[in-house]
Amino acid sequence: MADTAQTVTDERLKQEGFGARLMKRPELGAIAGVILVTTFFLITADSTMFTLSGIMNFMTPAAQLGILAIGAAMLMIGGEFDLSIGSMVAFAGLIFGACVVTLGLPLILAIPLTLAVAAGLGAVNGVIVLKTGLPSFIVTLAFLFILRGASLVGLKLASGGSTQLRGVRDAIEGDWLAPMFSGDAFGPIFAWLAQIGLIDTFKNGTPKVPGVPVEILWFIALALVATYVLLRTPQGNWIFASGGDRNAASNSGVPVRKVKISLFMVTALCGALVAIITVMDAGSTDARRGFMKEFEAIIAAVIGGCLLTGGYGSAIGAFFGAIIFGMVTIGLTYTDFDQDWFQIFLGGMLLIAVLFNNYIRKRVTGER
Amino acid sequence: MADTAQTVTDERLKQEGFGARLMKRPELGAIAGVILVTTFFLITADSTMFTLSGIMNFMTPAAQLGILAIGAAMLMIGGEFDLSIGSMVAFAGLIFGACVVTLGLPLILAIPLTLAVAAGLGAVNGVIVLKTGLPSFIVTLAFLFILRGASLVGLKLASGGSTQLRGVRDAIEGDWLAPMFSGDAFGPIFAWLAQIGLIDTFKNGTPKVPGVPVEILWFIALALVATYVLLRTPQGNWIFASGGDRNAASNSGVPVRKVKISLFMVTALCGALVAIITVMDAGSTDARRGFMKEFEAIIAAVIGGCLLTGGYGSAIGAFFGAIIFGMVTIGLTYTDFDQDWFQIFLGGMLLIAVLFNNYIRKRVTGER
Amino acid sequence: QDIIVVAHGQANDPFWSVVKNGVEKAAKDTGANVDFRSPETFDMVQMSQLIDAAVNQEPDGLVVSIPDADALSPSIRRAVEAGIPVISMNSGSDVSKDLGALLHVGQDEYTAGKAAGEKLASMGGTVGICVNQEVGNVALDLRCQGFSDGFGGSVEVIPTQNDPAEVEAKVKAALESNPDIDTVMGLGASLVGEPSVRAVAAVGRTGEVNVATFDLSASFLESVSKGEAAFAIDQQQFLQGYLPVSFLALNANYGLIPGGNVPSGPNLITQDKAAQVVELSAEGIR
Amino acid sequence: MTQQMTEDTTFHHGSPQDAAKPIIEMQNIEKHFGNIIALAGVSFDVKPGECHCLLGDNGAGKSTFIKTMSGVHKPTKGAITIDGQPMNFDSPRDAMEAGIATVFQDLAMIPLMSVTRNFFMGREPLKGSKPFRRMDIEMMNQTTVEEMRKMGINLRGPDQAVGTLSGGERQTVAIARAVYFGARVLILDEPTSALGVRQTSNVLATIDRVRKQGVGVVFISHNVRHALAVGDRFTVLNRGKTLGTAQRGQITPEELQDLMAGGQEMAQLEGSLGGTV
Amino acid sequence: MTQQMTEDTTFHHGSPQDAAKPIIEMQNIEKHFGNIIALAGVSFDVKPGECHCLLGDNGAGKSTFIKTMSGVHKPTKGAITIDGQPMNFDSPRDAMEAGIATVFQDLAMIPLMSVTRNFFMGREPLKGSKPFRRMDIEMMNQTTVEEMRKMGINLRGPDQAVGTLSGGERQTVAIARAVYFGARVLILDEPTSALGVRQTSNVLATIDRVRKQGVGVVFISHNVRHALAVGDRFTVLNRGKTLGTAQRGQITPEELQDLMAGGQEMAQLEGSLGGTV
Ligand SMILES: Nc1ncnc2c1ncn2[C@@H]1O[C@H](COP(=O)(O)OP(=O)(O)OP(=O)(O)O)[C@@H](O)[C@H]1O
Ligand SMILES: Nc1ncnc2c1ncn2[C@@H]1O[C@H](COP(=O)(O)OP(=O)(O)OP(=O)(O)O)[C@@H](O)[C@H]1O
Ligand SMILES: [Mg+2]
Ligand SMILES: [Mg+2]
Repeated sequence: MADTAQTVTDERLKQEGFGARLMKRPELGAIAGVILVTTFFLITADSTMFTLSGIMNFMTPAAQLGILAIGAAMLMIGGEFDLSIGSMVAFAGLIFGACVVTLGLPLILAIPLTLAVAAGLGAVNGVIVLKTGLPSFIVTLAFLFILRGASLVGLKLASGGSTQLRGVRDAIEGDWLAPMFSGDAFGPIFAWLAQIGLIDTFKNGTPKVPGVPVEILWFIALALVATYVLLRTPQGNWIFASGGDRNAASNSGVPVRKVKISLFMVTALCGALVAIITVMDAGSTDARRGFMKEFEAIIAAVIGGCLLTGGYGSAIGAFFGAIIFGMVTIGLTYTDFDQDWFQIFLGGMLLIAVLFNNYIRKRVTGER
Repeated sequence: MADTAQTVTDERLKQEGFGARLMKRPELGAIAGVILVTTFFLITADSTMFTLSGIMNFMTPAAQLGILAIGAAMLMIGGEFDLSIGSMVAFAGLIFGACVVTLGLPLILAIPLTLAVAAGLGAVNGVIVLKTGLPSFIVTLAFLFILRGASLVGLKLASGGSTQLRGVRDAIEGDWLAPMFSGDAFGPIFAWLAQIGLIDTFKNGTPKVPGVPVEILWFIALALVATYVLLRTPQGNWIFASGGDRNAASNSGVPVRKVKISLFMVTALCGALVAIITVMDAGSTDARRGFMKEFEAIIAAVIGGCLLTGGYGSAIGAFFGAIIFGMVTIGLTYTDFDQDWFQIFLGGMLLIAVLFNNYIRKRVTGER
Repeated sequence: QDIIVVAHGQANDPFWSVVKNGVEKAAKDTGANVDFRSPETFDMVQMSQLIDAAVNQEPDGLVVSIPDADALSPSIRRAVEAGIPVISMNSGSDVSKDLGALLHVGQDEYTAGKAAGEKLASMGGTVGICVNQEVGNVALDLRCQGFSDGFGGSVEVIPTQNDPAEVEAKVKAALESNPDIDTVMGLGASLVGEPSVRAVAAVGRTGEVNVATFDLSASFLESVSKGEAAFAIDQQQFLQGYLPVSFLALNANYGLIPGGNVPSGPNLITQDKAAQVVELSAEGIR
Repeated sequence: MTQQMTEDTTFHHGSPQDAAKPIIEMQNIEKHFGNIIALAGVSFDVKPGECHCLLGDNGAGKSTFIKTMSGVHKPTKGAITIDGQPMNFDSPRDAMEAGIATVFQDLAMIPLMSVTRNFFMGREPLKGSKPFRRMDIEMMNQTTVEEMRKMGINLRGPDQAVGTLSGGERQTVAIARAVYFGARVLILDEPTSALGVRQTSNVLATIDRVRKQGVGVVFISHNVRHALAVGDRFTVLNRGKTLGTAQRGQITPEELQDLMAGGQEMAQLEGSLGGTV
Repeated sequence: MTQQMTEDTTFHHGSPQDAAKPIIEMQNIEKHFGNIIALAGVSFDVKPGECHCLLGDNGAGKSTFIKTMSGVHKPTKGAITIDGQPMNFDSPRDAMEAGIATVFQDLAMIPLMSVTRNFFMGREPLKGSKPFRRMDIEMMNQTTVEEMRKMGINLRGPDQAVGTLSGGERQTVAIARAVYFGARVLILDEPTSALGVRQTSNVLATIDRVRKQGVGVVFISHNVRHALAVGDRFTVLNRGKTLGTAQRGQITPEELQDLMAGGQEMAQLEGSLGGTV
């Protein structure tokens, strides 16, 4: 057979630096955005923003958004949308709250039940999309309304007339599973660090940062798992393929239906996880939880480099996208700008962060 | 040259009925949805819904949404999104209000000024999208925030601290251009019809329907113009081509950039038109005008058969999509359902309408 | 009889769901057939269309809130012209009479905010923040404006979205970056009040920073009774739903109508009263 | 000259295995798209070790036909049997599991994905033990480069996106993939259309090789010379119907070309192209 | 046999117009995509009335080269001159206005649009007077059906979506379109790859016809026989560089084929395909 040595020194390739190769990965572009935003706040914001407690402070909402964003990113890579995740947060919160408060179930039952309901609803979304061939945008939009409405009706039933269901904190008091989903992790370590003076303390000696909020751990764990799945497993390959070209994937033997339905379920599960964490943290749930979160999750995924048309993106990108979004929303409060300008600022920062990310990537990869 | 008679009786074609051929058009599928929704309300709703005044009542919001939806549909066919139209309604409303109230300009100056500002902003959107190659989703999302924030800041400036600008009605009193953009058309005809008893009157003798709200006329006119442009002009062809495959279109000599920038401007102009009409009708404007309208417009366009991926759809489809959406939102108030169920109902109706539309089209065209 | 209520707040808003509960209670008590309707967001254009839709059905009575008199006046006038008895509630006390409404039940957002501001100033506050979860909603903006006028000191409005985690983070950020802040005013109890209390606790300044909020929620009231928060402003909005409907029912049956406006608030719930209100709040009555 | 072509060959035909049972048999397949009739009753079969050429004019229905064979389309009418058993493919994956590998005319590649990922799409090799089972990326990359080289393409790197490959490079990926996952039936829909001369000769040689291993090959081409070079049987479609099937040697290139043109007269080129285009 | 091919032809070559000035001249064109070097300095020109064949292995850079010629890519280095004037195309539309019509390898069609709309895309004929100027749809439909028939394809109807056409039908639309808007230079990137024998012979005849009208044709093909049938000059690319240019008659098919294979040895098919693949 015709054969020439296929070595790295193909004369048709220019040398490229390590940095250039790094920047080609979609997720690493988003890091440029993070750096830009951080620099901006380092200059303009109060210095407390980047103390340990300040970082935990903006990372908490970023993590909650990020868990949704990772789900949304995987689904987007798979070529579909789920506009119902925000409502899913409210609905799963209701289910969870009702299980814990109204039915008095222990967490070991309540959590799997909530997750199962969410996964079931995700599967319904997926099956409708795939059976009918309708765009997922419109199907999940219907579920956005339906689940939001169902949360309201259900809450009124469960709480006897109010739109808020409370008493979750009392109900889970002492449950051994609770620390997995609420509060702060590594408390003892932080207490020790405070003792030896590495962390600031309040006057009474308790550390200013009692630990790492669990959602941040979940967020990081999820980003790692999702990245592993996307890059290292056949299922990840199938997700890219299904989103890249549905027909081509199916013709090549990828079980597109199964992949997409699973993705809808995963996204719904992410919504339910956020619901469980926030309900346990807040001790209550109400009908407006998760409002507009579906859009924020998609925004974060897109900032992180996911293509809306599917087939391209990364979980790590969504991770950084969520951090950018979280930093920008919370960060302005640390600055001296007039807060009326909040939305102008949010929009401007988003635009600049993405433009910068894009500019850097083009410079580095030399795309025309 | 090889040649066989190319007549309609190609043996490779099955006969198909006139109905089947009709149903292949994207817009006519949406009519099935309209019929379904109408039937539903004929059964469940108060009979006043389908009196003349009831119809005008749900057509007014449908028309306001529809004007946006037609813009959004054309842009979607051209392969882009504009998430900033809702905010554009607020911002253009502010500009218009400030022109009329704060600066005291006559409508003949205020309206062109407002439209020019909107078109300019649309062009900015378009230029950024095309220059950077970023997805329009993220760019116009930034403008969603920026314009919304600018409306807030601007309103506070124009009104001296409040987020509401009032007094438009007094300011335009007697302007000869006002009847083009506000109130009801054909008033004398309706008064006469009421006199001879063809239209119901209130107890005091004024007709229940004083005329056709001008937005409905604008809506119909716009739908006709947009349809003509899409189906009968080269520009329409270019819009479909740009949305269908940007590279292929550009390689075939379509001026894709110009087409897309013009579309962004058209969409922004639709937003400004709605702003002018609603501000004149309401006599005031506030910072939340047009909130979420961008999504409703996209929803209406998608119900009407536009593909989110671009290259397919119709203005008439968006027309009916907006009517479905308007009918469902207003229709519920004519029924006895509890308001708590509103969203469940809205979602359910949307889903059923689109499923039905889809089912009918598949039955008729025999797609697998 | 048929009575229609058109309000600018949504059924899933904690405040308005109490109004709606009042409406429903009145419906049950009077036997009237009542519908509660509202636009999906704070949308004056859509609200005027909802009033038009209500007028078309020629009910025996119409209850409306009037956050934007300019936008809603044509529709309300049309109702009055059509001979439908109209009662305004919650907002719009200043224009109610001019538009031809029979009377107004409620309390002005601005007045309530002002009363709260004065109270917080008297508790020693000098630097405050007003946390607004829906900037641009005129009804909410007025609360902040009233608060700022009554408070006297320096007030900054912190805009947030509908997310408790975000509210908590932002309040914390504000407190950390400006240690002079000694007053937090929230525009909703469950969405802003509760996370604000948590944020104050997280920076270790419980007791030093006065947290107050509009409207009630059971958890916030518990904080008030424990002394972690200053007070909640109760408009007794249950009355804003209940009274107009009963008045209109009575009016339709017997032609009765009270002679003047009914102020339903403001009513500051402080530590001493909080404990009793908790249960009622949990049931959606206060 | 044409005689030369059918006789003077280095391939070893000659055992058309008339007796052998067909692996897959399609009977009276019809396929309608809405009001368009793409196939109006086509029968076809493939035996082990033979190369059965499917020929015909543009739009005759060749691609549509092989798509029903590989599970992409469901036939509107007609029966498919494999080893004598009636079969009903629900998806291309089903057909693959029944041993049918296909190179589609549109190649079925994902432009945004790398060559390696496209190569193994749907059939990724694993390594590692259970909870950490993952794709064996190293092996995948090596195999891809190796298989492509066998076909005569030197890849710059296995992680180049397929969308940036040249037309022929892309087609070679699709062929190499189908051959690598070697099956009982190999369907090639115009596999050489975008290939260079070197790559073409490799593909033809490959067809010959797998046929000798007992695989049944379905080969679609518009090139009479390519078809005659490797084909054992020739079925010609025209406007959705079968015009007939011929054995190798029973038909001259000119006859075949006339059949392929659907019986319609050709432009004035006969001489210049030596009888066959 | 090969002699027969180069001599025994119905086409009238012979006036290679050596003296004529080139219409378009490309000098030392380089094109890099990020770190990938697709073209490393290629020079090329087209004279009026000649058919200049661009040949070469898969991935040699042919498509990339003609894309710089038709305004799709901007060259990284190098100069383009038209009629001696330096030119800088900003978009394919510019190139079209300079009289360059191209059939791209990927055809540049919109699958969701009808055949007619694709045919006239970017150059729609108008009728009616100003405010009501509109596309002349009737004339467009007729022309499309007519031009397609000339190429040997009988359309079912001009409003069928291009996405549902067969591969060859689609390719024919692209060719018919480029020929119809007949220009000074016609670039054809593997135009016959998906075509049936009848359609192929039509396309070759068409090339001959337009050449006689003084149009310069650039013809890319992997089929040596097709190239020799219509080509006046032959330029061979290999790995982004020019291997050389030959006049018609100065080179045998075997030599040409060796050049096209990039000098690498071919698989063991020589005999069976009569020298050329
Ligand atoms: N999805 C579809 N919808 C409508 N018509 C279709 C569809 N797919 C194919 N056709 C029609 O069916 C006929 C057969 O198409 P097919 O692709 O099978 O032809 P082919 O023999 O492969 O041609 P080629 O040699 O050009 O590839 C064509 O005329 C085409 O227009
Ligand atoms: N956008 C791009 N990005 C990166 N590499 C590219 C791009 N376009 C082409 N290439 C590379 O440039 C080389 C030349 O490609 P080109 O399409 O010009 O080849 P070709 O000569 O037309 O081949 P074929 O005969 O197979 O069509 C190929 O190796 C291809 O991988
Ligand atoms: Mg085919
Ligand atoms: Mg090429």
